[in-house]
Amino acid sequence: MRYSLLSLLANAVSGHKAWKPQWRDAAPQSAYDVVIVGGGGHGLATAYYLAKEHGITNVAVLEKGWIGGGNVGRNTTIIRSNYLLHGNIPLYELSMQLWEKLEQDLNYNAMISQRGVLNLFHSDGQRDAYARRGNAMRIHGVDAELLDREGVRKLYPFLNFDAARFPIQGGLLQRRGGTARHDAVAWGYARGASDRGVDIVQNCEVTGFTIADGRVTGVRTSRGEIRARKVAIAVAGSSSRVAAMASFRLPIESHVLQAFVSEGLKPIIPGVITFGAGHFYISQSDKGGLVFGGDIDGYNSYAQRGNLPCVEDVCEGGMALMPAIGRARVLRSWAGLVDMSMDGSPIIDRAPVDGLFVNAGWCYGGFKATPGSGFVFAHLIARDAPHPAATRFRLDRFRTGNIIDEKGQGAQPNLH
Amino acid sequence: MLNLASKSAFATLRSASSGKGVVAAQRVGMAVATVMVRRGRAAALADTVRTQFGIELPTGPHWTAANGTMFLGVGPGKWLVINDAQNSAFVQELEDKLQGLASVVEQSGGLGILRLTGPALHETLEKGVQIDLAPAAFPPGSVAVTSIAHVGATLWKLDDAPIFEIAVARSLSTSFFHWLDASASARGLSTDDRPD
Amino acid sequence: MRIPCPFCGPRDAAEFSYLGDASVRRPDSSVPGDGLDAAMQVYVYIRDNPAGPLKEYWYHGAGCHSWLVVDRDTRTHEITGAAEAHSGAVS
Amino acid sequence: MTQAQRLAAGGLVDRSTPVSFSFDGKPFTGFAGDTLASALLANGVRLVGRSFKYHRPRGIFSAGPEEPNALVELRAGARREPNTKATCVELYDGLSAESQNRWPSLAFDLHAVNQFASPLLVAGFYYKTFMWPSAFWERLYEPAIRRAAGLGRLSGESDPDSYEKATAFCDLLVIGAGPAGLAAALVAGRAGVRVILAESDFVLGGRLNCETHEIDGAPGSAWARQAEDELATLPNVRIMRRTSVFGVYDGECGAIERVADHMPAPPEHAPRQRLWKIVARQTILATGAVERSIVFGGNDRPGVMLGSAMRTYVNRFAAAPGRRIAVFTTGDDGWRTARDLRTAGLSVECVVDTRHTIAPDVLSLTGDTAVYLGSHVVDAFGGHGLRSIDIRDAGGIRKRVAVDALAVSGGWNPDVALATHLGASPTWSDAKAAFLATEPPRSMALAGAAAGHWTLAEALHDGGTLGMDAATRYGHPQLAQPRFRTSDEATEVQACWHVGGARSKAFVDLQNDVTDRDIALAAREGFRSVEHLKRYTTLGMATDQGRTSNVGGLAIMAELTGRTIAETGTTRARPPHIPVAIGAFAGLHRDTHFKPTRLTSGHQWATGQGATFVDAGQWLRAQWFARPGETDWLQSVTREVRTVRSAVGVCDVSTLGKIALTGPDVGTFLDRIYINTFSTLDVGKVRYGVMLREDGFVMDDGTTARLAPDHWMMSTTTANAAKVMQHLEFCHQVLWPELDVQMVSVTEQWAQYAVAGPRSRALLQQLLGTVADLSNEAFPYLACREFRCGSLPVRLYRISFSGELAYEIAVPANYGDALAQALIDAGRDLGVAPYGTEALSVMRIEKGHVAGNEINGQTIASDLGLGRMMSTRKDYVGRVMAARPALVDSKRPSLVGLKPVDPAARLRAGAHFVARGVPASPETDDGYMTSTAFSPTLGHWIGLGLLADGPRRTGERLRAYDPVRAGDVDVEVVPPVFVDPKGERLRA
Repeated sequence: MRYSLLSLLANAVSGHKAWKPQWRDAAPQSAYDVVIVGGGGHGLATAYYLAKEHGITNVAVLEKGWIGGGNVGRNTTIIRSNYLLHGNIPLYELSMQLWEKLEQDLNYNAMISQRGVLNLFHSDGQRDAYARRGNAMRIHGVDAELLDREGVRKLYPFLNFDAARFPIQGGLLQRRGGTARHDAVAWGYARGASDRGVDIVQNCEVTGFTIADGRVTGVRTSRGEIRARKVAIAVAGSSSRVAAMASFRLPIESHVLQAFVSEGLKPIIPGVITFGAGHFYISQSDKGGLVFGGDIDGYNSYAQRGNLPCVEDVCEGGMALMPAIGRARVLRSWAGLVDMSMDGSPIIDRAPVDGLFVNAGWCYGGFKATPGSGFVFAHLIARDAPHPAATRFRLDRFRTGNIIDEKGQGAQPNLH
Repeated sequence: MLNLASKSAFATLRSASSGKGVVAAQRVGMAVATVMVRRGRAAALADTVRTQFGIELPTGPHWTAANGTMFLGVGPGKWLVINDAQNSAFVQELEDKLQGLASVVEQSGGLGILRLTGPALHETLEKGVQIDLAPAAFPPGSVAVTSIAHVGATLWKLDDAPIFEIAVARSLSTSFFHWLDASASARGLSTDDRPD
Repeated sequence: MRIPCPFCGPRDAAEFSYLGDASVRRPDSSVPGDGLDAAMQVYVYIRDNPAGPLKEYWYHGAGCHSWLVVDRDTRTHEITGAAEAHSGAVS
Repeated sequence: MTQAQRLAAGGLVDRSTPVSFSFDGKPFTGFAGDTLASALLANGVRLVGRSFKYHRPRGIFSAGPEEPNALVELRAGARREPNTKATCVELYDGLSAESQNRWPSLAFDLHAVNQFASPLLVAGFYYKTFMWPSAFWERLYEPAIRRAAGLGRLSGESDPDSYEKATAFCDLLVIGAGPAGLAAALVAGRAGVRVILAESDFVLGGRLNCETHEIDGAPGSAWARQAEDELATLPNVRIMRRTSVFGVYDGECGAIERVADHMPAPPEHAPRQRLWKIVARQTILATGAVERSIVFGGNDRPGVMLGSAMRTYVNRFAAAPGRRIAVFTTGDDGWRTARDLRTAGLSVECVVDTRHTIAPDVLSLTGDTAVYLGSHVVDAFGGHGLRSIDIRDAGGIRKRVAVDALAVSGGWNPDVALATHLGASPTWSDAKAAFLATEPPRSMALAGAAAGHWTLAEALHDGGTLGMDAATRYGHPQLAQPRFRTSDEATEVQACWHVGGARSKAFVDLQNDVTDRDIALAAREGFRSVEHLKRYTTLGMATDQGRTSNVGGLAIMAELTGRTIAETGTTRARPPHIPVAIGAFAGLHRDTHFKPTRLTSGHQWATGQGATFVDAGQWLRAQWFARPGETDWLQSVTREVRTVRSAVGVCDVSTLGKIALTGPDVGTFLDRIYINTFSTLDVGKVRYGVMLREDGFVMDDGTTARLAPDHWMMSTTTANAAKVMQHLEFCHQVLWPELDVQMVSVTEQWAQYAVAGPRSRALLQQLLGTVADLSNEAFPYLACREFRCGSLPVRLYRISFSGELAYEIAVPANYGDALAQALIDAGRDLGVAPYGTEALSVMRIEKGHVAGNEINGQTIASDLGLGRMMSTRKDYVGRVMAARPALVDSKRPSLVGLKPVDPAARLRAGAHFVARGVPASPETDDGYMTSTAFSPTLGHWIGLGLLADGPRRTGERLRAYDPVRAGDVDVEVVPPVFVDPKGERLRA
């Protein structure tokens, strides 16, 4: 059923009894053209674009739990394409362009809200680094503005300008950046894919791959064996574990990233603010909660929960940036498992097994990349060649030295 | 001839509160050095320290002292040595005595050291030290290298009164003092500047 | 998390820096050989990243400055032991 | 004002201490010992708030942190606290509270019009509309939604109160001082166990204060006072009142102590709140249970209240929730409510029980009250307050009963969230009709109602037993476990989640306005997993954290989908267990104290010289020293550079990292650390070195001096000092422990000043006199020496960052301030001036020295023109990886100098290089400007940059593309050394 104000009105009259499941809760069939492991944002988007862009609809998305239960539903909902390096910008900008028409494309309101993403700087050196980044963005046709202190003050007069340890000197603003309703992204893609014939199979855990003569032939699951001509892995957080089932290793560690939401409040923060000196970022949801976060906890973890020192760090950053939030209360914290790659950038490539594809290593960037990641991954799977916006996310870059290290931190995942 | 005046790390810091919940006295004029054992010379070093200083070299986070010289264990094979005899040649003498057994590195100017006492001391330290300082867990003789309100600190307990001493990097003395003053303010911090 | 530093005793994890998997061994780069480049690449970049017990490097930078090898379970964060990374470094 | 609804007698409030307060500007009086909620009830205030979505009138529903309705903005001005639960606010004199989420007033709220649109505003309606045209989302729909949503308002002002953090240690942490917790603390405490007893409330006792139980012949509340008095005498027991444990983390619990929230403002020197980390070897969770509601029509009307809350208001606060009250219950508990209401002299109109048979002793609790068995309350009516209810009896007959309050008892949910923060989810028990924490963390045990043991006798027994266990475990003498005498009570309950057939809306989640129909819609649309249900309907995501809604919601989903509750499962509880102020997590670390500030020993001196300071990591460094008449920084910096280039300047370089390396193997060690060789360095000499990360990229650079055969002094950049120390210690302790090397940071020990300029030698000679021979022969470029002036140790290095004849002189830091002044005094006749980091930076750019802008973690040695330093005769960290194909590609962006084609043009770092006449594109982007400065020496701006194939492009003209700032500047590629390329000055 197509969603519209009209259909909503019609259903309201009939007591909303006529709505159908937003996606089919399919039972697995014995064989597919493509099996996608992981029913998160990237997996669902990949399925959607396989169907829509490449006409490949004999596809199953296998999810061990319920769709959207991983990072697509555990992030701080920020979308942006304010990256520095040529390897990264095209993908995130492709993603941004897909965000901009996603709702009409999916016929699903994911509340894409382009209220602006501001990265603050606090010194001349940081200003120049942001100028370098902003210029790189402009070179790629991405919007970027460098604001001075007064420019920032005009947007966010309530920030701590006067009594700060690291006074705000300005910021890099991407007006097209903003937020999206994260769960709705997963559901919208699921609905779109399902409508095009993709099987979305929940509670179906992949336990192994079947490989013959160096080529993948299917997967073993908790609901039986499924044959597939191609298998794609999109299981950020668990990439290493799934890769190990196909006997290859990745330059990835799994880390825990916490996020926080406050009690609901009347609007106070219009856009997204990133406080570089404090490892803190914040926005306010449409429902009124302040949504904020900071760095990863910094140690390998599969526990999907973090610890108090990181909570303190994040809130210290928040209070340094805007002491007006002191009396707002943290309502809930949660944590996601993030793939921290060795250079801080993702891997979208063929795996060392024929017919097997891997999409992993998203670090902090996974949610904002969802549409783009799905788009280019579908391209890679369908055409067996990388999409032009994703040519550099190769597994062999660590061997060749063509690494994509935005922060310059080197091979230490917890520092990216 | 170069003749310079010395200025201690906490020289200019005064409490904003009144009261004597915590009394902080700056220790000045002490000779301080880091002593690090040379490879394979631990036993010989312990012998020499015993004979030269009458001190049983601590092997863990503890201090032992004799005749105005204190060896504080701050890491495996590493000690902070403090001498309060106002002897500017102490570190050189120490180096000479431990020649070949340990490396001796002068730190006399790099630290600010406070002696802390007072009835509110425990509740004040609790606000920054994330180590159990109860008498049973941290008896006199204990040493801890830790972090207090993001400032690195070495603290040790002299007796059960309790008397604590805390050493912090000179550059961070202002930030450390802010923590101390704020944390003790409910019952007051007084700074006692007399050298002991 | 409280990490039982062998020298200092149990300390808040915030006093430590993390370096990850301690089971990787640095190839002897002073000995040239055909496999050196590949071995070094594995050492620098490739990790098992297990869900379960892991030996990992923690550096007690705010304490005794020891590099530790800590036994920790990445599923539960339970720590079952910690030792100085190389006891041969001193004594 | 009279307290019209205050009962004439009873309660634990202090009637001798009246307390004035206001709500929505209207003055009221309560008593000490009241909460805001009890005082409002005592004053007959029933309408307290408006709901989130439909703006329906709401009253007080509970008596604790489970409150979904009675949220207020507490206090005014900068202290305004939105979304404060009236049920948790301890009344204080002068308290002012405002209702929230209503306009223009609580009684007349225009947003209540939403109710008429409610057929549209079902769960997830917004996913289906507001999409056309797409630009309207940000412009129209979203702003309207944002304005309507949210609850209370932040003040927008800086929080004026302070917060503290503290850490406490104990053997046994008892969370909750109800009967189970008190018993545990008493037994363990008496035996000598180190106990912390944490209680959210301002009095101990928990439900003992709210019920009419007796223990050992005394009223429960009196027994609690006695227990509290005894615990207070035990030195090994610490009682933490007003302290809520909000999270269980690895190895510690987080708790929040409301130090001054019961006062108009914190007293001087007192924080508002204190964040505790409690490190306990063992924890007893004695948090009790939260009563459940029942979903029926109009179950949100002001006057509908949890039965246990009614008992609390009547027994503890002597406040009447109504005068004509009905009870709707699914178990024995409701009957006790009826009994207590009657005992208090209130009229109980009827008891409606969903069960058909009731034990006789339970039936007898309510005397002659009308009883409806096997019956349900179907609907409740009344706008701003309950007026009547419709009962459907066992025969299906509906009957309307006029009441002004309704007690609802739907059974109990053990408060087990803290037992699940570390992992295992709670499991459903059919026997208890509740989720139980069957797998708490290893160091945690549950007691009393939290464990599903509903009766007082069980709670006391649990507490006593676990207290004994702790005594045994921690080696304390065994005492006989005391027996607490009390009566047992009936606790039968039959789960009933949902009453069908209502005309009014039936709410599952009162605060987020989630109705039974929303749950049905979610089921219909496939959101059947509990997590999907939660996310699609927002069930349980309100400020009450789902305490009164979660279980009911998932039970209804279970019914709808034909699954058991056990199969349906529950969502995972996340910390914090109660909402905690962001300020409390930050403690002292806000404003200028966000991070520590490091000051050099010459900071005061620099301040006296008129320095402007700049952040360099945690350090403050003098950026420039403005002189009278200088109106902008460039004037000051230009003068400072000219002074150094023509005379002599003094700059504080103490912030550079300094690491003392000692031992016989340091030379070998440094050879493996640096790309160039150090083992050959003579004593008394200094060498510049570059070190790589293991991945081949440059980590840091600096000079290392050999002061003695086995004593070396390494300098690092200010930014990387700690990182280099960590790296060196890793290399030594982990990679090469066989080397006899010791190392320690001496950054703090030495105050160090650069003395630079053609007259620097004269200045130092003036300062040092005959102590040191500074002639070029005795002390050439890259020499170092350590000597004493009297008893003062002095270190002198002949190194130069400015490119001039220059020295760095170091003394112990306690002499740093005096040395700075002595240098200025000694140089007065030579025209000396202090210079700051800005002039330092100008001169290093003039000399083409790389710094942090170039060593940014993305460059390799050859990018920086340092490739020739990479030794081919030895191994070092990073050597192998630096040889990867992409890192030896000669087309990599490499260091060049840049000058503007138009000498008046200004250069800016961050501009990208693009060939002239072609559009800027990823293909034409050839690199970027890393550092720029106005060169007083050359009289125009200069820059350093990383340019693809750079060194071969000298003379080429390019566009410095800078759209985010001034625009484009044409530049010419030049060699990176602008001043004295042959290095004659520094050897002079």
